Amino acid sequence: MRSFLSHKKSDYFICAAVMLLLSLGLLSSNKYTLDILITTVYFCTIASAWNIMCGYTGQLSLGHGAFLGLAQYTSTLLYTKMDISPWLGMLAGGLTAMLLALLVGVLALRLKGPFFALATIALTTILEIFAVKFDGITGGSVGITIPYNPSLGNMIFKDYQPTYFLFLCLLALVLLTTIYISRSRLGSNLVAIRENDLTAASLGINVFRNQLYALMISSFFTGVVGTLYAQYVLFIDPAGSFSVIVSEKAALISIIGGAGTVFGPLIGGILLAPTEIFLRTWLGSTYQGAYLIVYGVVLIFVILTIPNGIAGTVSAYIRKCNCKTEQASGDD
Amino acid sequence: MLKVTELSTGYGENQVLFGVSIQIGQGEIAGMVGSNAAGKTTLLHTISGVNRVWAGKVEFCDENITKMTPQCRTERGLIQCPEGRRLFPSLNVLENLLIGSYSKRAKPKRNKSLKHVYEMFPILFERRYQPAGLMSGGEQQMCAIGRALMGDPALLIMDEPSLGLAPIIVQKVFEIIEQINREGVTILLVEQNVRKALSISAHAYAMESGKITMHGTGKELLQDENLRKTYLGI
Amino acid sequence: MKKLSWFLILMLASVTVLSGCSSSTPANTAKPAEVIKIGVIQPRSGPLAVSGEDSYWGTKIAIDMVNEAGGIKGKKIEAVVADVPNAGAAQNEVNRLIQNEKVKVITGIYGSAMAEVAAGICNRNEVLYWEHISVTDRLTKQGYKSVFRMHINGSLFGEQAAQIAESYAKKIGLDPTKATVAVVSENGDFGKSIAAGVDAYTKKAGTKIVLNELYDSKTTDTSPIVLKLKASNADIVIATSYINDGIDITKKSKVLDYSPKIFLGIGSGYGLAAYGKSLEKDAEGMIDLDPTSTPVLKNLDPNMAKAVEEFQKRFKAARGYDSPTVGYLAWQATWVLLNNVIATAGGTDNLAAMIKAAKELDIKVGSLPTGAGVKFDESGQNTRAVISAMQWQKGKLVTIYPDYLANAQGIMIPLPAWNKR
Amino acid sequence: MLLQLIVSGLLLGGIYALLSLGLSLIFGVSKFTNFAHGDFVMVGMYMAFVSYGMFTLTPYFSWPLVMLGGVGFALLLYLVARSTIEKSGLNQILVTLGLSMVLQNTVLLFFKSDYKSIPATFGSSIKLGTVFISTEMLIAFVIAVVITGGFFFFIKYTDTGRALRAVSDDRAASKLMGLPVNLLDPIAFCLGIVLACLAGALLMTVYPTTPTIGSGYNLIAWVTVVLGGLGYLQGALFSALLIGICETVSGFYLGADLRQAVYYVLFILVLVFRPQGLFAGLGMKKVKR
Repeated sequence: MRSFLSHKKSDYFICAAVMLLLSLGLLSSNKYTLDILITTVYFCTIASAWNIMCGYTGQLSLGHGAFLGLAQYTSTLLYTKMDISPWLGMLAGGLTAMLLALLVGVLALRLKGPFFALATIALTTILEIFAVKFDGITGGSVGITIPYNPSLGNMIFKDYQPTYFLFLCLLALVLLTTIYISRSRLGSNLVAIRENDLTAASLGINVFRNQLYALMISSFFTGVVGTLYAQYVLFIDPAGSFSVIVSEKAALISIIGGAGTVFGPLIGGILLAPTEIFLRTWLGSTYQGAYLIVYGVVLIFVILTIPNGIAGTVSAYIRKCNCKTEQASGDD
Repeated sequence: MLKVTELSTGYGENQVLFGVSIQIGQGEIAGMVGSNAAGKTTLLHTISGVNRVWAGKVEFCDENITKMTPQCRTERGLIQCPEGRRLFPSLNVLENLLIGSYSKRAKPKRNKSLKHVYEMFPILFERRYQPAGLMSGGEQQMCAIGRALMGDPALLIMDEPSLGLAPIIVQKVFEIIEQINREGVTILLVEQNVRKALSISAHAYAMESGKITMHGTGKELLQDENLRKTYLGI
Repeated sequence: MKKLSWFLILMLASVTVLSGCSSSTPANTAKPAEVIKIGVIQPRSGPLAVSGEDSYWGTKIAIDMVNEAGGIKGKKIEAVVADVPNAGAAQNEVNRLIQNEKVKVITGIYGSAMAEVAAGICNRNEVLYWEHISVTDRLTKQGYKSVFRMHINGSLFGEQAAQIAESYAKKIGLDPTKATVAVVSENGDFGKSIAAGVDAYTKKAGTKIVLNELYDSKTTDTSPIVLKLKASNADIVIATSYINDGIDITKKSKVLDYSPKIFLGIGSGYGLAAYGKSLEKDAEGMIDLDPTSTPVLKNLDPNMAKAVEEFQKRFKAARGYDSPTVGYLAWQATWVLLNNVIATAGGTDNLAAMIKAAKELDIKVGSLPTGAGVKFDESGQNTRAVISAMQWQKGKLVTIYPDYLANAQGIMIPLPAWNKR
Repeated sequence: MLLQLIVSGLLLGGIYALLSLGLSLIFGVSKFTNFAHGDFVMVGMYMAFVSYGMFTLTPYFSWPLVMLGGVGFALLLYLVARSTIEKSGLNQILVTLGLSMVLQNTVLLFFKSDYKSIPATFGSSIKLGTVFISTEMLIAFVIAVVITGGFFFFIKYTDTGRALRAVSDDRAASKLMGLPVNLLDPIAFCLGIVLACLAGALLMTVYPTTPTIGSGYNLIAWVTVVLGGLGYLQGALFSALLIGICETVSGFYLGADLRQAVYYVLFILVLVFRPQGLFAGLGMKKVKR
């Protein structure tokens, strides 16, 4: 546990390699391929943002949909009603998400395990109900269609490459932040809290404040990526924005990839997001729901057999190999 | 009756016991002393089967029980009265006692055992419908001992029975332990109250850092210079 | 560690190859010259799958029938089917159909969120989007050039519903300006847009709305809604519901002994087979406003009548029950799309020709099984879509309004008390 | 009107009690976080539907079949989840989320997505003063009360019931006392899931069902269990009735589209400010941990 959190240079190398590979997608002009890549990077980013809070503190949030939705509504309303550029709206959305995170944190962070998860689910559902109810502001359940006016200022583009590029930049930013945090005092505090919050507290770490910081940073990026996605799909509605399913996916991707590692959510996203799309395309139109059965079975299998996620398991395996070779050389 | 040979165990990657061997004869009181975190409770939990054995052997009545579940061990009369009493707070006193006689071994004798326990601790009869969590420490200890007795023990393991009790009650607890022993139950007693424990023990062990450092009769240990210095402050 | 990075790179490469495969194989095997490809998208998993599936079968049967009759100008229609349970999936699948399958026409979709996303992408990529069910007004108010909706929109739906209510009120001797109306609607886009339409019309007509209540269609117990209706004591109730809540509202009305003079249900909530099946004799006399699902074949053009009969037979064989309204809407929309738009334009290659063909359509009211005609306005909204009043009589739905679609007389108007039914 | 609302709410709450008792039991005994509980209610509804379809048994008579099926599904859950018991709660949540996905979509594959319902046996109501009581709901309520009574009798007076409560109180001590914990886990799972399935069968007499209906019941079950105090069975019973009443009353006075928001807000407030549950300390003992 302790050791797989230590960040070696090779971890950064892996991140850089994956990012480089992903950016090869910029050469494509096929919108379907780009859409798959954008969806993949979108989920990688959400999962990485989720990971900053939940992977490092062990608190399971199933309410990142609330941050995502709030930010999407903030930026979209600013754009459609007051004509404020989504570039600013993106920041505003991130900040509102952060404010919500502050509120959630102050109220709910002392809850543990399933109760934090349940509270965050309830919060998401409440926001969805309000978004439907106060239709004067939000447009109600019909949602909001963002008018298609391609320009850099509007963050709407004719082709998908610029959008994809923005997504990649954001993912890189989130990864860099994760790396920065994991090397900082905050990161080591968070890991200490996850391992044992009582011990951490006795070492003088302010458990609550550290978790709150992590939650706020995490929600900020969730909000920003939400805005980006809204400007890509050009449509938001309460059911899609304040969705528990998005939060569940972020958690699953992160945990299957390896929560608490820098590149775990990246691996999880790259594996799961396209898999889901392909399964839906292949099975979805012939057997209703069959792709979700496959998806569910795979998830159960992965969680039961490799609880540390792919990244955790793979690096544990490699460490074992390294140890052996070191021992062998030591014997000489 | 109980024979533990070269026992090693621990939690996760941390080894706690390093080759512990003890032996308890039929019908005696065996004492075990040692400072905090010496590994006493770990040893008892391993004997009861809650902890997995890494290496070594546990034999009970000439039967190898090293790999048995805790449940099988209670069926053979190996009963533990755990540290901190560990009563079930939302169950009432009677229910707590009945839990003690869940095993096939004890169930047929349930009514007899219950009568016996009530005779030994009249207070439990008075409070039989009271939630166990709402009683005083001494009463809770009585209840815990009663619950253990309900299991028809052949060997009763007692982990710190006097911990946190008022001196008068401590005295009473030790009287009870001797009484139980007189009725034919072998007892393994782990205590921090070293003087009292050693004075009633036929056989005693001292444990430090997961190893047995000393053993002999209770009197021998009580007179040992080192031990007196460490535990009795003399 | 190096091994790990190789592993990752391999993994990524395989994903890339996979996506490459899936995007290239179908394109290679298809022979674009001999078939006309049409994208068919519906939500077939997830919460909207019920009607999404019915809508899919309506479309599929229409395509099969056209193919069996020789296709269009000798070319067979190939349906490229996709499941779009949510807006994100719509984005992805529509892009796949356009980019990789090279379809030039997409039809669907039933769900409004997906419809909005799909319509936007189709318009940007110069692909014809042919919506057959979603009612959200906004779909055709975005200035899209290549987006058409065969079905009625929400506000017109509400308006026509209110008109029907008015005419029934007159029939039982209520003065429209003195009658009171209660509107309860599920709070999704369907209920809300209809409620708005009812509201607008009744304001014009001077009828008083005494209760305008929204509720969540996922609600498990509707007794508070029925009690509110009871407390409002309105003469006419217009209720927009999905099936779950529609059944429950009727059950709770009986349990709480509530019967207004006129109860008009709207949407699938009161018209699906499940409604009749689960309420049995309690469904008797309940009215559902929707395009009719019991067309009078003899009123139709003989060719159309024969086609509709064939459709009814096939739908029943495929799904095990008579087609609900959604099935007819999907079927007739696809039928018109294939026979009147694509056939006229000579294929799907020329978008301008298809748009022109669509705009020039002039099919008079009553020509299609649901009683609709086709005449698109500038925005692409069909102005000749109509709704009718259907009523449960002896366990079957019959059409009682308007007269040119009716195949039975309305009964139990005004509604008698429950113990007298 | 208020009286009518309270009566309707109580009847609804009676059925909610079954599902929350089951959840509370599993959480108490095995410390297992089941996020698929609502899906077992859905499964119960479908079993009742199938029994009606195949043997024309109404849920009042098909309960033995539903119970049998419930045991099967409980063992399935136990099989899948066994290795996560006593381990990280995170994995329990994720495994059950995955299981929920599998259950919903398997049902979808076999039964399609349309609403399934069975015709009402009575469909009438009884009038008491100004209050109307649905015959169906009343019977369901009475059955729920009988089952709940039986459940509490079992839990209170049998050896196994006592053992279950003991494990729920202190799992480690129960092991030390030689209670067969690895046998009691599946028993708790079976009881809990069977209760959920029975709740589903009873709900089937009044509501139609669809594969996705379970997630709503899952949240209701958790809200009830948290309001009642964790692992505290009587609390779950009272709060189920409370939630039932809360639903109908807030639905009437606040608007039917806000009713869920009301108990979710209540839920968060209780979690944050009264994590021991609403009823702890009101003359009822709370399990110490």
